[in-house]
Amino acid sequence: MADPGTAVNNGLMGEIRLAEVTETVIDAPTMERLVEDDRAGAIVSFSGNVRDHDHGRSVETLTYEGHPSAEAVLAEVAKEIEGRFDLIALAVSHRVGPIPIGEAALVAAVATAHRGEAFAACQALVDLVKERLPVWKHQVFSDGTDEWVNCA
Amino acid sequence: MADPGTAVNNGLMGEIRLAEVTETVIDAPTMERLVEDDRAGAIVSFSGNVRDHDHGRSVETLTYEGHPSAEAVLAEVAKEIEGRFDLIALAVSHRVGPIPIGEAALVAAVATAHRGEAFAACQALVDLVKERLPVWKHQVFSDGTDEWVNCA
Amino acid sequence: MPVEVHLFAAARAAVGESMVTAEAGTLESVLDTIAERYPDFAAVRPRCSFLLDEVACTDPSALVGDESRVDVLPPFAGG
Amino acid sequence: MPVEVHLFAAARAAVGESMVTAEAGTLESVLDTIAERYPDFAAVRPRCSFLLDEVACTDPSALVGDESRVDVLPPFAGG
Repeated sequence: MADPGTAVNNGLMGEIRLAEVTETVIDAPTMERLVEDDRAGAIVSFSGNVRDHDHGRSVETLTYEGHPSAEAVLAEVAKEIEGRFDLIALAVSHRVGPIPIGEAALVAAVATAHRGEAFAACQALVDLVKERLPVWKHQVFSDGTDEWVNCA
Repeated sequence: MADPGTAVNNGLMGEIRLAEVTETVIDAPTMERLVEDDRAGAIVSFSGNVRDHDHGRSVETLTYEGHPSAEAVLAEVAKEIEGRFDLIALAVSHRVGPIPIGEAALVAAVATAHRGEAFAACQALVDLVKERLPVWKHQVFSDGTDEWVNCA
Repeated sequence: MPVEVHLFAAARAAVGESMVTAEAGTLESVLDTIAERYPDFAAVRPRCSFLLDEVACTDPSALVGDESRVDVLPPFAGG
Repeated sequence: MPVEVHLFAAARAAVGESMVTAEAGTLESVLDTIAERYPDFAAVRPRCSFLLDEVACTDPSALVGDESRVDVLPPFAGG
């Protein structure tokens, strides 16, 4: 097993094992593997998946658009969470581009010594990503109409 | 994809996709797959892993013992959480017997429409398992001493 | 037809057996019998909970009849 | 050397272009210019935040010089 103190991914060091914005498929098991650590007693992961319905309307296709700064903002968010909680490791990924129904748009995992901190840190991470990440969601409904979410 | 309304696992119906006590390897990705559902917007999983240290002492081997009623109690716990939260699906597994360092002793996953409910339900599920499940942890330390956790 | 007392985890370790028998009586008298026979049991006993025929029992004066089963459960430590 | 105004998501949809140019001035004057040229922009504008040369800018009177870049960001909807 790699020494977690020197783990490098995406140019980030130490506790932050990954903070990426990508057009490829992302999933929780990958994030969980990235935060694995013999010191970790608890790993909590989150997967935010694309649904086939939104407010009762049937969603046909869904596309995320990211601002060029999105990956840098995600790294800042990860650092802020790292500073706020007692983490062993953290990994987070947001997908952009078209995402098929049922696949993940945002996945995150945190590893900590104790479980309360893992739940709190993972939830705070996801909340902060939602608040800060310059990313937009475009939905096309089965009736042919479309919307930019939060901008209707 | 199987109709989640008729999903059957371990004799349990509907939202509870799995509630098992097992001597085999368990992991979060398996639980996450079990709760997958097109209606799910959020999946939160927990993995409680065996550590190589406990209160500063080096752990050599670790074994969980379960009471014969443990699986029935786990099913009751799952049902109580199902009644308390707005879940789409839940899966939980506790391993017994010897567990190598770094492997999971308890894994759980919940799927919900929205993320706040997923974090709250998964944490409540894990807390209730810890409180109610008749399972015991025996640690042997590197210095040859041993202890039953919570009973020292 | 004595009472079967099943011991788990730290309680079993203290007694050295996973099952011992005792005479019918109350929950308290059954546990007293074990504590007399196995002195190490006295230390773990106050921290244990008990099942009487598979149902949680917190009443020391509960009657434990012939062929009953008592389970001695130390504090849980799952997860 | 005009100001480059980069539009994203609903702002781009309203304007129909991902980049338009405007004369230097203040953030407000630049946005007014776009709203006059593209009437649909007026509806999304109040909900947007703005970057001036990659830094968040909340002051309508901020000076937007030649060769500056303004980014128009509708409300985020990640995750």
